Amino acid sequence: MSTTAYLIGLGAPCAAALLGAVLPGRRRLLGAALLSALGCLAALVGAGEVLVSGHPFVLHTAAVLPLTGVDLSLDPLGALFVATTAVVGLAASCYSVGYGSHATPSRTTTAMLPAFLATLLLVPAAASVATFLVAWELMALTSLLALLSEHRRRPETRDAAQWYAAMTHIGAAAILLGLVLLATHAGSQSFAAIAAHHRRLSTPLTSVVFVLTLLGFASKAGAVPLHVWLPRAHPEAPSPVSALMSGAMVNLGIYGILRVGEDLLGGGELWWWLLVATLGVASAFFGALHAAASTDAKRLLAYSTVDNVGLVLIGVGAAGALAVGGERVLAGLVLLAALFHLVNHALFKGGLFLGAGALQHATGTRDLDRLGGLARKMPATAVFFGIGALSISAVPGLNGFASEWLLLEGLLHGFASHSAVTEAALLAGVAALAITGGLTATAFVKALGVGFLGQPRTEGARAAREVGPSMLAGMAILAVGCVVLGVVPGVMLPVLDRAASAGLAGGAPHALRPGLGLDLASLRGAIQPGLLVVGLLAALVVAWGALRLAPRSAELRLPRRAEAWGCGRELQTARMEITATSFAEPLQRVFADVLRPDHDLEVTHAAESRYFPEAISFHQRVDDAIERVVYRPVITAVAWWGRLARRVPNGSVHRYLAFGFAALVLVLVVLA
Amino acid sequence: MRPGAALDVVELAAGVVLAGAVLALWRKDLRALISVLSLQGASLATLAAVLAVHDGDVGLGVVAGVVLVAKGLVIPGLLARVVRADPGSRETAPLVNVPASLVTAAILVVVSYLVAGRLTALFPNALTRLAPLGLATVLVGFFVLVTRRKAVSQIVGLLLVDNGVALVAFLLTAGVPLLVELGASLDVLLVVVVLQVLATTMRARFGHIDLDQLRELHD
Amino acid sequence: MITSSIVRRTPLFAALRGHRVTEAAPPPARDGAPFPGSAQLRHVDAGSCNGCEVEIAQAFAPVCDAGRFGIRLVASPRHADGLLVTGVVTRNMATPLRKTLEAVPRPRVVVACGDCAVSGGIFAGAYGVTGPISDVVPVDVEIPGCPPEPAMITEALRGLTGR
Amino acid sequence: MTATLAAAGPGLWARIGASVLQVAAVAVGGPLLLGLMAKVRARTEGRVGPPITQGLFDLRKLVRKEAIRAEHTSAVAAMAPLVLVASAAVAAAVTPLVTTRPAVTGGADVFVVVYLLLMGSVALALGGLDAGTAFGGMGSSRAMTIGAISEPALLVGILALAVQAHTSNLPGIVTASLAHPGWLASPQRLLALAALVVVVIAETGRIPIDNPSTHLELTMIHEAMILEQAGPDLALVTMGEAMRLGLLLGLVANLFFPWGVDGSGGGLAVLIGLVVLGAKATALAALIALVEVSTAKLRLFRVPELLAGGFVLAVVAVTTGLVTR
Repeated sequence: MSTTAYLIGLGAPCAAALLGAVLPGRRRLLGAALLSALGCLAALVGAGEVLVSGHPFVLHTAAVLPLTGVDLSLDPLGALFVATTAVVGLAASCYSVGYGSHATPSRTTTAMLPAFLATLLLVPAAASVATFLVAWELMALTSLLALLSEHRRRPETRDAAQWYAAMTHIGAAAILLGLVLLATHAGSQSFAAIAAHHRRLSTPLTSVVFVLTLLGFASKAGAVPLHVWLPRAHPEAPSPVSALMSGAMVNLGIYGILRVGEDLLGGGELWWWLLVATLGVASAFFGALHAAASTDAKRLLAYSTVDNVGLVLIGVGAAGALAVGGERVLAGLVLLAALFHLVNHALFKGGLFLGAGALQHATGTRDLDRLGGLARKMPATAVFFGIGALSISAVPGLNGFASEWLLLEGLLHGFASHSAVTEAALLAGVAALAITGGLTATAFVKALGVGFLGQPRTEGARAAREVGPSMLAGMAILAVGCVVLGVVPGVMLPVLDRAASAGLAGGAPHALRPGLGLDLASLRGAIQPGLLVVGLLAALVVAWGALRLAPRSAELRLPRRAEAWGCGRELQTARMEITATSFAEPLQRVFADVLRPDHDLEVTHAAESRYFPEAISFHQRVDDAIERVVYRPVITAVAWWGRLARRVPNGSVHRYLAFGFAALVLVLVVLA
Repeated sequence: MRPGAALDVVELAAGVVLAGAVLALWRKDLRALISVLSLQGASLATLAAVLAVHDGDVGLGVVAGVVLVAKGLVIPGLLARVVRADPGSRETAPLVNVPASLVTAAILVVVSYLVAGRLTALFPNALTRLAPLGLATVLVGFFVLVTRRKAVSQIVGLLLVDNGVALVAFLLTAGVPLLVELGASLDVLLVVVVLQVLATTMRARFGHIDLDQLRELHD
Repeated sequence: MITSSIVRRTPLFAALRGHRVTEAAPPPARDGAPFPGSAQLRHVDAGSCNGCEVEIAQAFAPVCDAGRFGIRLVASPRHADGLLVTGVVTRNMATPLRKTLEAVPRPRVVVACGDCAVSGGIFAGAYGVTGPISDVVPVDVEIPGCPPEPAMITEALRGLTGR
Repeated sequence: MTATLAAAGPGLWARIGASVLQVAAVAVGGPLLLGLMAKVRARTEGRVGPPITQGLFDLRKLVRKEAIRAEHTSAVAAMAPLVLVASAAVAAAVTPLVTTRPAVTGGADVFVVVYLLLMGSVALALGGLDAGTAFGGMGSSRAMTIGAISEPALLVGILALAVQAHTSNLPGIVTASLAHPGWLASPQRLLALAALVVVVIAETGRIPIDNPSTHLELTMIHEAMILEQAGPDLALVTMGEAMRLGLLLGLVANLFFPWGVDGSGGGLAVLIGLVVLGAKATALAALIALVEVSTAKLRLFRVPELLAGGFVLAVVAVTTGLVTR
């Protein structure tokens, strides 16, 4: 049953891609969206059954792929990722109907979204090295085409595509190398066989394999310092695609780390996981900081994806380290928390990207400095975006808080493990969690407050209209998910428990007591978000009622609408409002050492006296410091090598032959 | 005296020494730095005294007295005179800004926990496991020594290092040989005296103490 | 070191000594206070010579300590129960004065402080002058004097809180 | 520590009663503490100062005035003050202030309290941005910046205690530290206390971080955010701020000086707990007020140094805890 459902889930999006490519005009949009939504539902059913029953399914067919054939298998770990992707994909497909409708979309646009979706659903089910690599490459290719599909002529988009292609292919090469190395030494390319025989492999080999694959998976997940493609690609992609990228594709990086590190290599060494945790700490801090500093709505969201991936990596690293140290209960708890946060992140970040797309759709810009006052123009979008923003800021009663609490609890109880290095890593993790908490709240207060509240800053914002029902439906699906998982997080526990113990080598015992809330049975610690919400609502009603009952004379009952207090100024315009840039300024000043903002200030003086400036222009941009410090030199060096190489072959046949001969000799020497 | 209580006091004293080092990094006012020093001296003396009472070791008691006089009163007093001589003196511009150096201090503390944890694992007992606090004090002291411009605050860094060393010594060997501790305190005393002479002459010449200006003089 | 640094913090010792420079005040007039117990005022300088400002500052200084009667100057008219206006209303300040009063939530009062505010004083009919406060906004309390003494200001404001 | 309502000890209604009592205590005590701090300040300046009950007088007057909303505001402006008060109330209900047996054991968690406080700050900041004025936005920006640096210090500082007690459950921490009096003098406790005092000063916007009685918009942090609130809205905001102050002071008092907190849930014990809590909070408030009088406000961009110091003290506290374990 689950097998057929999952296969339908794979097939429908492929069919949708075909339809999207062939059907004429508007109809291709609707057809593709409907089919891929159907596919997502089917995939959800299939994965859900695996998660609930806990029985994986295995499938082999020699037909599709020559030489090796295709091996598919879905265990609870993979199923969790398939289910998450399916939910985000469902929302994105609904949304794409309205999103594409402003102009008849190109065939690539409508074809690439379902194709990308199909590959995303395929990767977690790949059960052999060959299948995995093929699926991975397909995902890279379709995502690249989907990224380019909307406006491929904009220089930013092309630039982003180049960065993305470069990073993703370096990563894929590393993964290829690592997995092939693993398969050759393990003597089989099926994951099951490798997992069974990993003990026979020598530690240096497994370490090399892990580091190589980690390089690839971390770059896909967007972990610092391999994140540079992410803040370029996510903003430039069409919003449904960026929702899928942030909500589903980066997760697969995490999936790969778990699959290889825990499942195939059986836990491995302590330092592997400390490395992962370190990547996580760096990503969390750097991402949150840049999210707080950036003023482009989608760039902000992209950096906050780096931040949240960092939090998940902290959890994964801590879980791996604790597992190596033999703390199975704690390891299971922390991994469960990390997976929970990953699911939550998919929900709210997907929703936020769809919301940002709605902003762009309605106002024609993503620049927060040019928005404002949209809460009254597009109330529904504002509500859905607000739910996402509050969830990601970990406001109690929404899902972000539930998973961050669980993560904090796991790290806290991890301090009982008497390994100094692990404890230091845990401390770093908690510190990173704490710092990013405040920074994320700042970033999303900025996004929500500057984007949706106050007065509209430009004509575009003033002319904004609410988006169509299909787009709202797409956002609503994810927003509802945020609220439900926030109020009764307990419903996810059994599912997450299975996924976590499948993701941890040797499984993990149950750490939480089943129920609607979260209750660490033996570890003393529990919350009941549902009751908190009830309490909050009760307090709200009481406070409101108390004010209504206050003795006030009749004409003062209703609140009066008055001009905003501007110190009695004669006229005040939206130009006097605070902008996103100036909102972020204090934080930017505090963390100037990390952010390295560059300003330039030009003052042209009046002709009469240079004490009276005629015009003052101030520009400020916050570039990615890592990109500037790490990548620019590399790129220039590569370019230099390129020039050098161009000078070497001057067309003489002998020289080419000489090169070939030298290469041959080299190969022989190596083989000998 | 209940051993548990003695241990509590020792832990507290060690913690205060480390906290003093962090405070020294936090505050820019030189007077504050000096009061931190005397606080550290006092708590070191207390620690030594408690150990002396606990083991009934007279020599250690003497050391406690010496520490109290040297580190708690004399050295801070001399430094205070140097500072009082040029009023309003603050560490205006450390080479690393305060938040950054504070974060560095946090990292140093964790690092010393990792390193010293390995060392003390060799012969673990109630006192040796506190050694990381002393090591952290030494590291933070070095950091102060490296990143501060004013001669006085560099001396403060030196004294922080010295206090940290003394703390480690007390904890590991439960009472350093009397002479060693005396020697340490005395040479620091010597340094301070020399500094004061230097400072007074420099003030006579150039009015203020800033090593960067000295470098300019040099070339 | 530590002791000296403590000794340097004189206010703390003042607190311990509990010395007080505030003078005793006459009993309050309890009847008909518009804001019993608590009145916040937003100060508006409509064109004053700053004489009144000095006296108002004195009224809240230790000797008179108008604060002890539940009176406070606040930063925003939204937080205020009324305006404390000083000086004659100059032409440029007429609109801001009206806007500021509009920004005050009802019920609200206007206190005109000083001769200029009450009657225009020596600036009456001068160039660029609109007139006394009462020409622009309705005045409820008037404090005569050029400048009024802190004690008079305090007494007038006590009328608002009835303390 | 089960998360169910019907747990061991006193019955459900007794627990709910205790929680309501705590909320009431914070709601009345907060304004009184503010009044006390104003009084201490006045006396140190040689003034008589307003009566300690001044805050309550102000509230009574404010609820009777008309509410004014700026023309561009959305529903957020109306909701923000309510959310602020509600979050503070729930936090007060779950924190072991008077009794260690609040209504919902499952909610009595340090991280819950921290994030409830964050929720209040977020609501207030959004409210400040809703009017679309220059100063409101500036205040929100500054408040969020300072919160972004003080929240980590709070979290890690409390973590130092949680690691010591092996739980993040607040009643668990309080009862554990009652059981081990030796902890109260332990170095990590003192370091964490120092860190948390810095945080309390920051979160409640007192000198040297923010000057609650400034009239100059450019120097404002918290005050600038609420320049638009009038009448009932302002009453709610003032109430919420006072409750946060009372909550934080009570929390710090009970975490570091846990004596007198009722553990049984009996009527008399609860009353004793109430009295003791009042005494402890009063002492802390007076201390903060004295510090406030004797220091000058920091430049806005020196504030991060102070808070970073608090954060580092917290980290050092955790490490020291691991060392002395």
